[in-house]
Amino acid sequence: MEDIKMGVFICHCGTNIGGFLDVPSLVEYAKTLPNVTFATDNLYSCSEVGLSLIKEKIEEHDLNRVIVASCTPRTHEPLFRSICQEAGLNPYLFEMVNIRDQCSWVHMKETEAATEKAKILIEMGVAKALLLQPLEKFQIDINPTALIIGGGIAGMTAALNLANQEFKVILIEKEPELGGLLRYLYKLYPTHDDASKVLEVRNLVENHQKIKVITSTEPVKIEGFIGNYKVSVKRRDGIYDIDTGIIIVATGAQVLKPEGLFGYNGSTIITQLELEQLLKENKINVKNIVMIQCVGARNEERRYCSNICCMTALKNAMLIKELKPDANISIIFRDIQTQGTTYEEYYRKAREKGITFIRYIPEKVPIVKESNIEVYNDYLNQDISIPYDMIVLSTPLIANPDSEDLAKMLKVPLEENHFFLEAHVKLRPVDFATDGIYVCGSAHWPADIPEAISQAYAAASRASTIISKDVLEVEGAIAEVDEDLCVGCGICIKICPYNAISMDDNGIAHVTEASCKGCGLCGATCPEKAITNHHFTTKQILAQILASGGK
Amino acid sequence: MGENSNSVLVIGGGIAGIQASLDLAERGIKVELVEKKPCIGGRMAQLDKTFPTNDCSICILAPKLAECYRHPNITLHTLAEVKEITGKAGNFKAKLLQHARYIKAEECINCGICIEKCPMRVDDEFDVFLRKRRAIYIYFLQGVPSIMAIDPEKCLYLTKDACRICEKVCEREAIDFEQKDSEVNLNVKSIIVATGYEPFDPSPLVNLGYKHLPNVVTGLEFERMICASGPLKGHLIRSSDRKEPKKLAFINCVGSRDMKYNPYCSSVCCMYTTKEAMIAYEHDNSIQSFIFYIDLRAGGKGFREYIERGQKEYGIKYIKGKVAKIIEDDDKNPIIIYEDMNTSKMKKFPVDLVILATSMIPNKDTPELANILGIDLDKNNFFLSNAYLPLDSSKKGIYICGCCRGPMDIPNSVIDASGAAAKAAENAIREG
Amino acid sequence: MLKVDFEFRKEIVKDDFSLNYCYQCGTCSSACPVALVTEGEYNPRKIIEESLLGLKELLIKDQKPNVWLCSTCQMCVEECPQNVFLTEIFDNLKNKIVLTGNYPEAYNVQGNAILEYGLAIPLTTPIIRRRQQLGLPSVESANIEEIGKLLEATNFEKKINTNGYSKTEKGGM
Amino acid sequence: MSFEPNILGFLCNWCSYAGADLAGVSRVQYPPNIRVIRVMCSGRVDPVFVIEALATGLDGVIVMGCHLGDCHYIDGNYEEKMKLDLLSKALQLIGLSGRFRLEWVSASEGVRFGQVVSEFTKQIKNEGPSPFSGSKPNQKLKEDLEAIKRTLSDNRLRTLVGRERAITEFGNVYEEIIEFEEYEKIIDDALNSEFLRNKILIKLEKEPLSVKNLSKSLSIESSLILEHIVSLKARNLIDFNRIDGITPYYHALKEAL
Repeated sequence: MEDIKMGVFICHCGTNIGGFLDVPSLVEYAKTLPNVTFATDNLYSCSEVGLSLIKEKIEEHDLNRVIVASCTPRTHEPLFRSICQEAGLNPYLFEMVNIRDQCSWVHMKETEAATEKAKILIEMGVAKALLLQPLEKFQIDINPTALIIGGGIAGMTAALNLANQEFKVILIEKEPELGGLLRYLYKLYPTHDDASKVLEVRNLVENHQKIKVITSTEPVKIEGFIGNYKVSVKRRDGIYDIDTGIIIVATGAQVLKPEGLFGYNGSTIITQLELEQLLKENKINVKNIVMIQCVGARNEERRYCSNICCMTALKNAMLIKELKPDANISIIFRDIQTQGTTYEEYYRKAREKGITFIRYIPEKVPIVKESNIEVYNDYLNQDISIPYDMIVLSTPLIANPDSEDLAKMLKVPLEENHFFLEAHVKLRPVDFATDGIYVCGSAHWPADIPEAISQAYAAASRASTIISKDVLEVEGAIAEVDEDLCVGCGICIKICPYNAISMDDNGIAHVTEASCKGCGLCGATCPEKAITNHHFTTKQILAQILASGGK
Repeated sequence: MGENSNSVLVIGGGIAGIQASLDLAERGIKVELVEKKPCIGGRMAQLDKTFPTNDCSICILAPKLAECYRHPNITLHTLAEVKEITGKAGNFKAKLLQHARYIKAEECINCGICIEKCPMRVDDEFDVFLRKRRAIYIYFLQGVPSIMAIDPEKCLYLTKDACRICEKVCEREAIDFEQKDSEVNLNVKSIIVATGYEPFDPSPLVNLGYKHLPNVVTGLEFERMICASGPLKGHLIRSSDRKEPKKLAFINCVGSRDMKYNPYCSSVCCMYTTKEAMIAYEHDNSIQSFIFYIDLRAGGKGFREYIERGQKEYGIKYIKGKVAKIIEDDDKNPIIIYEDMNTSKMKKFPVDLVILATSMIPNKDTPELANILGIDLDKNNFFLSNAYLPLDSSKKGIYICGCCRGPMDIPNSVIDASGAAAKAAENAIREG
Repeated sequence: MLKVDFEFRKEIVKDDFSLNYCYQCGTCSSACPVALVTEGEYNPRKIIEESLLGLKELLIKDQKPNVWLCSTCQMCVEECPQNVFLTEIFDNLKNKIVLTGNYPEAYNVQGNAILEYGLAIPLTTPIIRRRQQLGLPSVESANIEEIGKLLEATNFEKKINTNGYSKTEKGGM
Repeated sequence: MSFEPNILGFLCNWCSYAGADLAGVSRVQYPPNIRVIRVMCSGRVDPVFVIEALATGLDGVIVMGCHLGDCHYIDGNYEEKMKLDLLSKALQLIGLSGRFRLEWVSASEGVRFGQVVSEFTKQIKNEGPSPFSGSKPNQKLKEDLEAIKRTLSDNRLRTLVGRERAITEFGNVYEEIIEFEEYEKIIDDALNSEFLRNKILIKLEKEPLSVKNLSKSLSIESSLILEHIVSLKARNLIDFNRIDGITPYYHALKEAL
């Protein structure tokens, strides 16, 4: 075993520690602890003077473990680690003891007891430091290529942005052409621009030097990790491999076909998407049109609100009004979803155009009769009857049926409605927990064009933070599997939140350094105790436990 | 500063500005992040929890603050304002007004001794005036940079040439009354605007009683009231008699969807009132909440399910109908007058506390900033964006994200911010 | 079952366009003092919803809720977030009702008073005495002739029931 | 002199440790009995750590993590909850569950951190000094604790609890989801039987004993003991030692501690 020489620096933090703890006695105590070759106090360890003292003493005493007892490691550990590194010491051989936030500040009236506690805290630090090991940060080479799965508006937008940032982009699309759902739309809300105008981005994508578009292609197998994914794709003529640094999932969603709902027949009772086609062909020649919202949504089977159908209905109603000002259009709805500035204004405009809005409640859904719809009007507490010539059903976007296969290939989760589940709903909305894979557009959740575009840019941004680097440096304090102890039960693989563990060909678990975040979950759970969580090893923690009892 | 070969100016240090900065910094682009307040964190730092996961807001925000502070590619300019922008995409020149902090940043260790001794008590803006702070203060406890600032408008020395107690007690000699406001000049390739929103003051809606009835508060006030690190230390009591309220009424759309105030929908209120009702219930299971709404807007991921959970597990009652009038009884209990649409009868409904879900409105200085940047505003005074290029402002090289372009929730602000970063990076590279 | 009548709605909208903007939030009923005292029997929101659906039978025939109960205090208009001019709409509905003759008797009394005195509430002896006691200035009577011309031009006399309202019986006290 | 307990706290870096820092910055005062070990995630805390801590004579152990749903590592604290719920049950078997607690404390709950620590300190003061501290540690209890430690170290229970969420939430390899209650019952049964086996094993490590001896010293029916003896023998952990008259004696195959 190496010869351990430990230096302990105890901070007064002005009077913040010194005013409440007996710092000199702490120094004397530290000197009695095993392998402590040097101990001193410091007025402010984090000041220039304090830091150079640490550096100087490391060199002078040839210290190979350093402990600073001061404030919280949450703010100051990076600083002290970098000073150790400057002095030529591996930064993981540093240990911090918090005697301010954990001691002097919270036991201000108990100098004696608090000083005793500080001694124990320092002793625990020393116990751990004795077992610290130098760790190296891993370096992973990054393939500066982006693979985008799905060539709808989201996929195309992300592709274009990344290509304009001069990254190499490969865009694969299941269908024979790019464009996704946008191809079937007539005009878009809230501007009533032709969908074809927005679809013009297709030309830019197809002609961009940095983008390779491969249509009629689907992934069949995905391996690798951040910076180094290998994706096998199936084309008509065989299977090909694509090497990429990151993957963006932009596979979109489908419109629910309301088979068996409200007398759907595809002619007089149709969906909004089918209505778009009639509008495109200017084939509306009826007077009384009734739209029903939340068809197949917000019910037992599909609890969610699909977010975009209210605006779609408003848009199509207004477009009909433009073509046929004397048409009577009614929208039977539950809650009108027009969040924000533009959409709420759009809703007011739809009312201005004379569109009739009738609210219904889920307990009493509208009943479609031969030439009229009967619905319980919640606002009047009465049944009313609305004549119709045509009914348009607003159905939700639903997850693509092949999402499940793709999710399995990517080893990323889906939520209960089978949309892709991001790493964190609030702060990582387009990331997956697995590094280097991103999601945007309706694959994530029903999104309209503006939302899909914002998300596509966001995913491109997140992706660019990786592929802009030649190498990625990852934390050294991660998990490692002892191959001799591992029995291949696979529990660690299931519980790892980051899919950082996989089974190798010999049935032994293997940690992908690039993906591990060092949470320690695997080590605490492994039935065979075959996993070492570096920097928080079982031995280190047991040593701390032992020291915490005091004498 | 001066030479910036490849940098982006980010205006606003809330969650959007922070996310945009972090993305760019990780992308290898230098960022100049400007924040008016003494600390970054923005509105999100004021929230107790976030929907639909009920994550503790500061818990998930704090690591981002620290990352922003430490990132070698990010330069933080707190207490700073953009005063002038010239040039064009690829070559903007920005002039910042750097307000004096009167603190030596590298010396202050946030020990708080100065705060204890400062004699000046000032309304605390961060805690929406529910408590007092001192003239020397840290903007909020978990604030970054975690150092003091002196409020020049309130400091006895700076206003009346007296006191200087903080200077005497500071062991680090971190107080520096010699600091002066200064000018910072930057060259940047692109600009991201992320200046956020402010809450609408509902006082003009006199019939709702805000500021007249003591037990009528706003949503943001409620967030601070119920937050564990807020002025009540998370112990929910009402101000009139310091009793624990048991019956809460939340009024949605206060100032929103209203042609007399803000014609738009503020996007988040249906969700955040649900969240606030849930948190209240978690604090005290005997609390019952009633949420008055026009349309329940819950289109986001898991939002509908969240509201269902509110009903089933937290006993929240949703009542269709907007409230026009609130009066009070002799014990200062607010009484809500509303129409029960199930019976079409009018009800007088006494509760213990009313929470008004006020609109999000553009920051007061948005028009001035629009002028400085030379970009357009929409009719509501948010920065104007284009439906199919939602992050582009009306001027090339300037991008807008988060609530400064319209009300949105945190995930959408984060999406916007990352997206704006992608646009800014694209611009910086193409114009570079 | 009540049938939605788009044509009747259009008639109401023609008189006042602001009807279209209503999104049934209930602010009007929450603000309405008459709704409060009648416990919702009078309900401005419901009248608007019925108008939006063109429910002629309820509005004109059954008069449920009774539009005549509106006190025209304008609180609803004041509070309406969508700037719907409720009282204007109600006035227009009242006009439509009057054409059917199915309106409250009190309006005949008032109408005849206007015909006779140019005032909806004639100056009775007690009113005059009370004004004197309070030191208020006397009220000048209206110019009956001019009012008469106006009423004639608007066909007022034909719209209300004048039978049984003899000029001599009621007035001149 | 009043009893001042030694308490150990495991705090996750992102929420509870931050909450403790906030308590510091806010000068929240609480008793100085707690010493803290910082881990990145509460999910790192192996139940065995808690047992080891109790075995060394610490009077109480508290684990604090992010509130459920707030975990910095997505769902580490859910996994931890499973493990520590099992630990609580195990400690209940030997009457030590009052010395252990799991709490969720967020980064904004500085005051609450202080309250939790104060309450827990009070709780441990009521519990009194650790049965394993001082000059005369309770040997019988120590054996029981050792049996608990082995139970939670052995792979059978670790495997079960490690799969708990996977199986109750996402389904097993046959994609059938077992109800949480049902699974809990499986775990309870496993806990009880493993605990007893380990107790037998520990006895047999010290000296060869008969079923009757074991039944008497463990106060457990001999038929149940026999069942476990058979299974321990099948697992090659014990063997025949000798036959005394008609009574077989057994001994452990591993060295006694």
